[in-house]
This record gives sequence, C-alpha cells and structure tokens, in this order.
Amino acid sequence: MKKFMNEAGSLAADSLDGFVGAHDDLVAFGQDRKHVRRRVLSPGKVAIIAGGGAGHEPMHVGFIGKGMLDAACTGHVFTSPTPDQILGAIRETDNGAGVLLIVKNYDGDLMNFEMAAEMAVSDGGHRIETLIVNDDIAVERTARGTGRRGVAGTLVVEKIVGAAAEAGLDLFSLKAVGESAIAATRTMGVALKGATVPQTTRETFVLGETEMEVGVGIHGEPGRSRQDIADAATIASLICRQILDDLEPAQGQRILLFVNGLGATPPSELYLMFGLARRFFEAHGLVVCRKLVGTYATSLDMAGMSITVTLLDDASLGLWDAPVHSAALHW
Amino acid sequence: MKKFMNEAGSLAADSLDGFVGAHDDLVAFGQDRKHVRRRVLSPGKVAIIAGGGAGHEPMHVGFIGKGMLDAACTGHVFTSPTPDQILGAIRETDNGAGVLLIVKNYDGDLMNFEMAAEMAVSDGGHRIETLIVNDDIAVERTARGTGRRGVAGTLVVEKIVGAAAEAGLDLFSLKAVGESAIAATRTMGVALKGATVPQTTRETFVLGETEMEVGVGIHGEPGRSRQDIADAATIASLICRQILDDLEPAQGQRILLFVNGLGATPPSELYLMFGLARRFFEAHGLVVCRKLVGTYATSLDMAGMSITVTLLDDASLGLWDAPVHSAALHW
Amino acid sequence: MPVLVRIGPVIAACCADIARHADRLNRLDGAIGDGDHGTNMQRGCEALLAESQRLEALPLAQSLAEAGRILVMTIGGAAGPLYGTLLMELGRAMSETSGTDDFPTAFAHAVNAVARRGKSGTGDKTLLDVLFPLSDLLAADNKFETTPAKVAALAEMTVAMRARRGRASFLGERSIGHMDPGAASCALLVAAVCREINGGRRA
Amino acid sequence: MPVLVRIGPVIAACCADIARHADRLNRLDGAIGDGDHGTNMQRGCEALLAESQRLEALPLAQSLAEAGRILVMTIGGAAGPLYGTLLMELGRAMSETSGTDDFPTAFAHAVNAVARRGKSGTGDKTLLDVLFPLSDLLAADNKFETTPAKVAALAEMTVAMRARRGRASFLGERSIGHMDPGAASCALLVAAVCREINGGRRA
Ligand SMILES: Nc1ncnc2c1ncn2[C@@H]1O[C@H](COP(=O)(O)OP(=O)(O)O)[C@@H](O)[C@H]1O
Ligand SMILES: Nc1ncnc2c1ncn2[C@@H]1O[C@H](COP(=O)(O)OP(=O)(O)O)[C@@H](O)[C@H]1O
Ligand SMILES: [Mg+2]
Ligand SMILES: [Mg+2]
Ligand SMILES: [Mg+2]
Ligand SMILES: [Mg+2]
Repeated sequence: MKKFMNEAGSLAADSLDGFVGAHDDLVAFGQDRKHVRRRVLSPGKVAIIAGGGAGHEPMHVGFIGKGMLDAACTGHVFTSPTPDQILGAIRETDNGAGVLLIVKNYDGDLMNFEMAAEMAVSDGGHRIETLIVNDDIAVERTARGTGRRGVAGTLVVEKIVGAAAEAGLDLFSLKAVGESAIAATRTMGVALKGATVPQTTRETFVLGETEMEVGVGIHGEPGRSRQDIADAATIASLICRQILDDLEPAQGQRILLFVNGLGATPPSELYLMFGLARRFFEAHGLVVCRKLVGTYATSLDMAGMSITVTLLDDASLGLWDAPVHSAALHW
Repeated sequence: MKKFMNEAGSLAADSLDGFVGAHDDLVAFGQDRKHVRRRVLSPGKVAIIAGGGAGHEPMHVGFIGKGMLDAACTGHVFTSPTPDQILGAIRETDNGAGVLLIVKNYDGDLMNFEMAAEMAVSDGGHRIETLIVNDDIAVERTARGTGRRGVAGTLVVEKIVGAAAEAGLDLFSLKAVGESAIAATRTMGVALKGATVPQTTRETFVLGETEMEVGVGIHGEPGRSRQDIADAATIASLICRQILDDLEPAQGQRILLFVNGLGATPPSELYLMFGLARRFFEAHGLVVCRKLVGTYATSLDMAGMSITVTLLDDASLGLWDAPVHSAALHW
Repeated sequence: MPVLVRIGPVIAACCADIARHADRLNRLDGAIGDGDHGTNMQRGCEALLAESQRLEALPLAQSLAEAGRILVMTIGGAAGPLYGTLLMELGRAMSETSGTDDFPTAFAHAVNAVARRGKSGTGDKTLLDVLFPLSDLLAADNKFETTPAKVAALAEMTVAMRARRGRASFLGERSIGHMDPGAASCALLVAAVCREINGGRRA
Repeated sequence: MPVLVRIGPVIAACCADIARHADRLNRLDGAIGDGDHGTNMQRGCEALLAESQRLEALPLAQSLAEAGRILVMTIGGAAGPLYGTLLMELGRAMSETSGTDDFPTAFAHAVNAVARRGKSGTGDKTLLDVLFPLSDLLAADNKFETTPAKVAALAEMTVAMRARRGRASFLGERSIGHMDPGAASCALLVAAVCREINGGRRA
C-alpha cells in the first residue's frame, strides 16, 4: 500500500487540515476541529448538516458553502463521526430555524446521528429532522434488513436540499423536498481495484487481473458480485439497465446523469463512461438534461466509478441549477 | 491493466466524445471532431489555443470557456495532435485578432504546432504567436538540450493568459503576459505508480512496493530518480525545497500554490499534501494567497501528484481571480 | 460479584486482548465490511485506558456509564454507539438497583437498549448474537465462570448467519460463511472480563 | 535506382516490419520515453497502406511527398513531423532534380530538413543518428546493398549516448544505456526499403 500520508492514524485529520487551509475563504473548523462549517452562515435559514467517515473526500466537506451544506462532520477513515462532533455542528449552525441532518443509510451513521439528535433535542431544545439517503440499488431490498446504502446520490440530495434551504424553506418543507429527491435518485457502482484502508495496509477486497466487483459501496466493502472484467460499453449497459429497471421512468422523462469516480479512476475514463451512459439513456427515451462528471464521493483509492440518475421535474431542476458556492461544486 | 475502455485505439476519442457530451453548454466539436472549441466565441478577442496528447484530462479541453481557452486539440494518448488538427482550430477561432498557441515544451508538441503555424501563416494569412511552457524543475537545465518540460503549471499560464485575452489585450501584449507567467511558475511531481499506456497494457515504469519515482512528467516517462518511499511530510519538503531553491522568491512574496493529482491519487491525499506544502512555504516566509487543489493535469492512471508555485504580483493576481467559466475551472 | 471488581484491571485486560486480536478483527471485518473493526475497538479501549484512573475513582455504576460515554465519543462507526449504549445503560440500570443479584436484570436492560439503538435482534449476525444469549445465561445462574467458552461458540454461530444489520447486510447472500466481527470482539471482551472477575485465571 | 521501384510493395514491407517490431519499439520507448513509438509508427504505416494504390499512381517524387504528408497528419508526436518531413522534403527535392544520380543529394537535403525541424544534430540520440551517417554512405557510393547491416549498427550506437532531444532528454543521465526507439525504427525501415529495392532479398 502506497499513500501520501504521515501516519495512518492521522490521515483523516491531516487531510482535513489541508482542505480547510485550501478553502479558508469558504470554510472554517468548528470548535476543537470536530467539524467544518461555513465561514459565514446565512441568517434565518435552516441549517443543513451532513457527515460520515473520512475517505470519501471531497464529500461532504467539499459541499459546504452557500447553496449547499452549513457544516459537515468527518469521522475516522470509513468510520461515522461521533455524536459530540455532530452535536457541536448543530450548536454552531442552528440559528433558530432548526437543523436538517443528511445521513447516508448505514447503521453506524444512523446511530451516531440519532444519538446526537437526541442530545440536541433534550439538552439544547434544537429542532432536528433527519433525511436518510439510500440510493444504492446494488443492495437487494429485503423484508427485514438495513435497506439500501447511501452513496454518491447523496451529493444530489445535498445540492437540492441546500438550494431549497437557501431559498428560505422551513424545516418541514425541506424534509419533504429531500425525501422527493431521495425517491428520485438511484446509483450503482463498479470497482476495478479495492480500497486500501490505511490502518491495515490491506485492500478490503483483492481482485484478480481479469475481475471486477459489481455493486460496490463507498466503504471498500465487497459488492454484490464478482465478475469477469468487460469492456466499457458492457459495464455501462449493465449498470444503466439496472438503474432503468429500478426507476421505471416514463418516456421523455428528464434526468440528471452523474458519473462519479471512486478515487483512483482518472477523468478520461469517467468521461468515457459518461458518454456511454448518456447514449444508453437517450436510446431508452430519456432526456439527459443535466450532467455531472467527476470525483466527488470516493472510497479512498478505489479504482472504479458509479452512475447516478435523478429524475427531474421543474422544481428539482430549478434547485439543481440554483447557485452553489462550495469547494467541490460551484456554479 | 484495467481500464474503463472499449478498445485501446479509441480511448482518446471515446473519452472526448463523453467530455463534449457532458459539457455541451460550453463546448462543441470543431470540424471532423479534430478539435474542441467554445460553443460561442467572444468577438474581437485574440484566440487562445492549447493542445497536446490525450491522457492528461481534464487538461486542456476542460479549460475551454470564457476567460480561458478558445479551443484545444487532443492527439492520441501521450501523442501530440497533428498539424491539421491545430490548423482547423486556428481557422475556426481566429476572428482577425490573431492566435496565441500555448504549447508544453516537448519536441513533439513543438514540431506539430510549428508546422501548423507555418501553414496558417503561409496559406491563411493568420497572425500566430506561440508560448512555450517549461515549468518542470525536475529536468536539469543543460547547455544543449530540449530544456524543461511543460507540466501542470500550464494550467496557470492558460488561466492568466485567458483572462488577459478576455480583457482585450492584443496578441503582442498577451505573449508578454504569458512569458511573465511562465517565468514565475515552477512544478515538480512524484509518482507512486506508473501510468499504463492502453495500447501496450504495460506500465511505462514499474515501481517496487517501497519505491517512488521523483521528478516525473505527465507522459509516463521515468522521472529524475527512483527513491525509497517516504512519509508525506518528507515528500512535501523534498519538492517544496527544490521549488524554493529554483525560484528564489523574496520574503513576503505572494504565491499561488497548486497541488495537482496525476490521475489515481484521491482528493484526500492531495489535500493532505497541500496542507504540508502550505505550511512549508509559509514557514519560509511566503504568503500563500491563492490555492488550487485537484486533478487537473493527469498522466492517465498514474498515482502521484505535483506541486506548482507561481509568484504573483497585482497584475497576475487580478488575472487569476478574473472569472472563468470552463468545465474544469469555474469561478 | 461485579460490584467487587476493580474496573482498572478489567480495562487493561480488555485493551490488551483487543490489541492482540485487532488484526484478526480487521480481517473479519474486511471480509464482509470495511476492515476497521479492530482499529475502531482499539481506539475505544485506548481511550478508556487513558481515563482508567479517573474511572476507578467513581462508583462502579457511574464508572460504567462514563466508560460507555467515552466509547461513544471515541469509537464512532457502528461499534461506538452499540458498545457505548451497553455500558451507559448498564451503569444507569445498576445505579437504579443495588446488589449483585440484580446484575442479570441490569444487563438484560442494557442489551435491550443496544437492540433498540441498532434496531436489531437475535439472528441478525451482530454482537447481539453474543449479548442476548449471554444475558439469558446470566439470568439463569448469575455466574461468570462458564461463559467464556460459551461466548466463543456463540460468535462461531454467526458464521452461518445471513447479515440483516450493519454493513454486512449490504452483501446479502455473500455475508454467509464469515464470522461477524462485532460478535467476535464481543466474545473476546466477555472472555477478558470473566477472566479478570475470576482472578486473572484464563477460562 | 529508387525511381525504378514501385512504392506499394515498399509500403507493405515497411508496414509488415513495423507491425512485427511494434512491441519492441514500444518497449524501447517505455524505457526512456512514453512507450508508444511502435504504436505511433504502426498508425502511420497503416495510413500509408490504406492509400497505397493512390500513392502508386503518382510519380515517385510526388508520391513520396504525399506519403510524408500522410505521416504528418496521422502519426502525431515527435515521429510524425520528423518522418513526414523526411519524405515530404525528399519528394520535393527529387521533383526538382532528376535521375538517380541526384538521389544522395536529395536525401541529404531531406535529412537536413529533418534536423532543422527537430532542432537537432548527430549525437543527440535520435533517428538522426541513423539518418546522417546513412546520408553520408549514400553520398559515397549511392548504393542500397550494404546499408541494412550498417544502419542496425548505427541504431546500436545510440545506446551509449545521452539524449539531448525528445522525451528521453528529460531523463538526463538516465537516458544512457538504452537504444533510442526512433533510431531503432529508422534502422528497421531502411532495412525494409533496401530489401525491397534489392528485389525482396533479406540483406
Ligand atoms: N444495527 C446493528 N445492530 C447491532 N449490531 C450492529 C449493527 N450494525 C453493526 N453492528 C455490529 O457492528 C459491527 C461492525 O463494527 P465496526 O466495524 O466497528 O463499525 P463499521 O461498520 O461502522 O465499520 C458488526 O460486526 C456488528 O456486529
Ligand atoms: N527533436 C528531435 N529531433 C530528432 N528526433 C527526435 C526529436 N525528438 C524526438 N525524436 C525522435 O522521436 C522518437 C520518439 O518518437 P515517438 O515515441 O513516436 O514520439 P513521442 O516522443 O512524441 O512519444 C525518439 O526516439 C527520437 O528518435
Ligand atoms: Mg467503519
Ligand atoms: Mg508519445
Ligand atoms: Mg467496520
Ligand atoms: Mg513516444
């Protein structure tokens, strides 16, 4: 395992230090460096807070800024932040309009955010709502189970909700906007190389020279199945087909198409995959009216990518297009 | 070698197709898809054209847009574009004010751009000037030789010259602005893993588990020396020290600090390196007043990063800050 | 019995055993999760060790609750809230009752709180597949002698289960055939605690 | 002699030899460059092959010039302008002179044009370290019989050189000890051309 790092234990903190230093016009550390927040908060607005383990950079800290998040809490690598971190972010950003927590569906994140919310409500009298993003269709839906993971589609939810919050929506309405965005969003990913967790210097899964892992999340956990590697067009159809089957969109439906790099896949390959996915969905009668290609929700140094589709209507289109001024998304 | 691609021969073209599809609000293909250009040109402005081999994405096509490039020509992987591509770009973007070509110093690029310029002058009566970027201090300066390579610092030159062109400077003045930017810019890179050229399915150089390649360019060619891998702080000092020695900046000098990923190094590690580099230069009395961290000038799937420093004065600072509206840089 | 135990040596024993097995726990977690369970537990145990003196000065119930809070604030991930809740609720329940006879009741209360926090139950392939049966054993005889061997067997039984909670649940069928890392760490910790309670003898 | 040669079979021979050695050329280029010289040359040769019939219909001088233009527009990189200039200028010089006696003069003119394009000379560890001596040989005897073996030796001589042009120059000292890929392809192509001129016999 080769990484640019000093020691495994400080990778997350060192990286965050570099991030805040690089974007100190937009963001600042919260108390004791336990979270990162906007340098200047918008008054009277519902605070939007997200968070999760480290190793997904630029998610979520890269989305802090006008039009998106107010604060983000980063844990250790692939480890949910602790309740005190989240509580600190709530205290520093809630200016009376309440707080909306955006959490990726996974037990660790849920429990830590839930504990923080309980403390914030009982000790601080904060009003808190939570959105749980579960866009990853690689996970089978079962009668009893955790349900689907939250992965790259979280970016879309954060952008849409962030824009709505900036527009002045109240906590209750924001939760509804977020739930619609979640319902309209699906993601699936493929890895060509596993992630190397710095502490263990081991890949979480090791693929053979001709294998790929289909249906991976963003924590280095194995995916749904291991398959022979295929050409890009085959991989694109495989993923797009499943998204299509799961979403069952109407002909002529407008979509946002988002191709996300998992960390070690270069822009040239991401654009190549985007081109194939775009053609696929257009051939199936959808209108690809918004596009995003880049490395936004990573799994450390995993080689791979995911494809996310969000069904758009006039409202969500407007919220997607609304100005955003964060380190990673800017328009 | 694992890549998201259909066949090696079409990787560059397929990727470009995806890129143009993803950013068709900003860019369009030129004739016969031989170059990519702004969808809408600014009238009366000197045209700025860059180019080089494929495999460096998002450079240069990602920099096409208001405030930066008018067109970019992409060759095959790591192969300069051919003169007809460049000539086509000149013809489609020159609206009388002349054309400034920005070329990374390397014989292949120089010769192809030179042949194109000769044709454009003799056959088309275009006025052409050329800027040659040579920011890579890893290459020793020798009495006789090609001189230093052009690498990630090319982004800085393109941004500054692009802003000046948008402001209405004439061809002659633009060349002077560009030459100052080049004189003020230095880069050095380190790789942890070589690049895999798709046609040969071979890494251009293979590093052992505990080796790193110091002083790499962006074409997968070997660097200045192979060394034992070190921790991030050591690597950062190694590079920053050489940049400092080469630039010999005055105390209190303002600088732009740019940490660039070579393709397979994730944002978390780039930010970590940025933090270390920033502290280094600040400790040496420089003022890091502008910052850029991201994957902008790649070497296919090479794992590694480069550090670029540009000395800033009021003029170049203003040009750096001027609005830019391209796929990869946007403010 | 537990009220007679000094918490410092128990923490030290847990910390040592987790450190010794951290790599194995990471590896178990790598197979069906993200490969960090050993590292997470180690971080939590080290935080307890650092506060060991302060914890020893507190009444046992309060000291357990405080230890739980420390785990919650240092482990993160899934394990943090779960182990943290176990100790916090155990402490809370013990401070409301008194005497060792009520320990099984307090423990049962704490395990139920963990299940509520995790929205999980038996058979979900988690640390609860150790904790619930352990709670039943305690209720039956309120002894710590026999448990270490039994909990190891309990952890072993998670191998055949299909995960319905935690990261492993995302793998569906593929989660079968691997021991749950949380169950493994739980068995390990219970063994360490029992050993200390029984005077440092290995069971 | 050259005027008597049909260009189609020469192209076919070059194309076949480059294809056969493409991997070796890539590997040579990988050691001190970017590993694509074989692929680049193959792309150029295939473009010539595709236009072979059209080229054969032209007078030799014109056909060489046109072949050079095709190489420039398809190879790219350093090799495109260099090999392209060689043929374009050879064709131009031949159309201005006449008869085989002037071929060495035309060839020398073309090689000088390549050197101007590359701002390079002998000893820079490039294809010019084959082309310049070859030009001298032709000037001395205007024969193609003896050259193949000699050009192979010339390419071999680049191993000891330190590159001062092309990508390899960026490596400084590290460029020593490897054969220049351009010199290697040049030796190969000269050998193929000579073989065809001498009636398909391998020299
Ligand atoms: N909802 C849950 N209920 C009970 N136990 C759970 C739950 N989710 C996870 N676990 C336990 O936590 C363990 C994983 O802990 P750890 O690896 O430290 O956290 P993470 O999954 O955040 O990386 C699992 O092996 C399982 O025993
Ligand atoms: N300035 C130059 N003058 C002469 N020959 C050169 C020059 N630059 C490069 N070459 C030749 O070109 C060869 C490399 O060609 P190729 O690999 O196809 O191009 P690139 O370097 O663009 O990848 C070198 O081996 C060398 O022989
Ligand atoms: Mg984890
Ligand atoms: Mg090349
Ligand atoms: Mg884990
Ligand atoms: Mg080459």
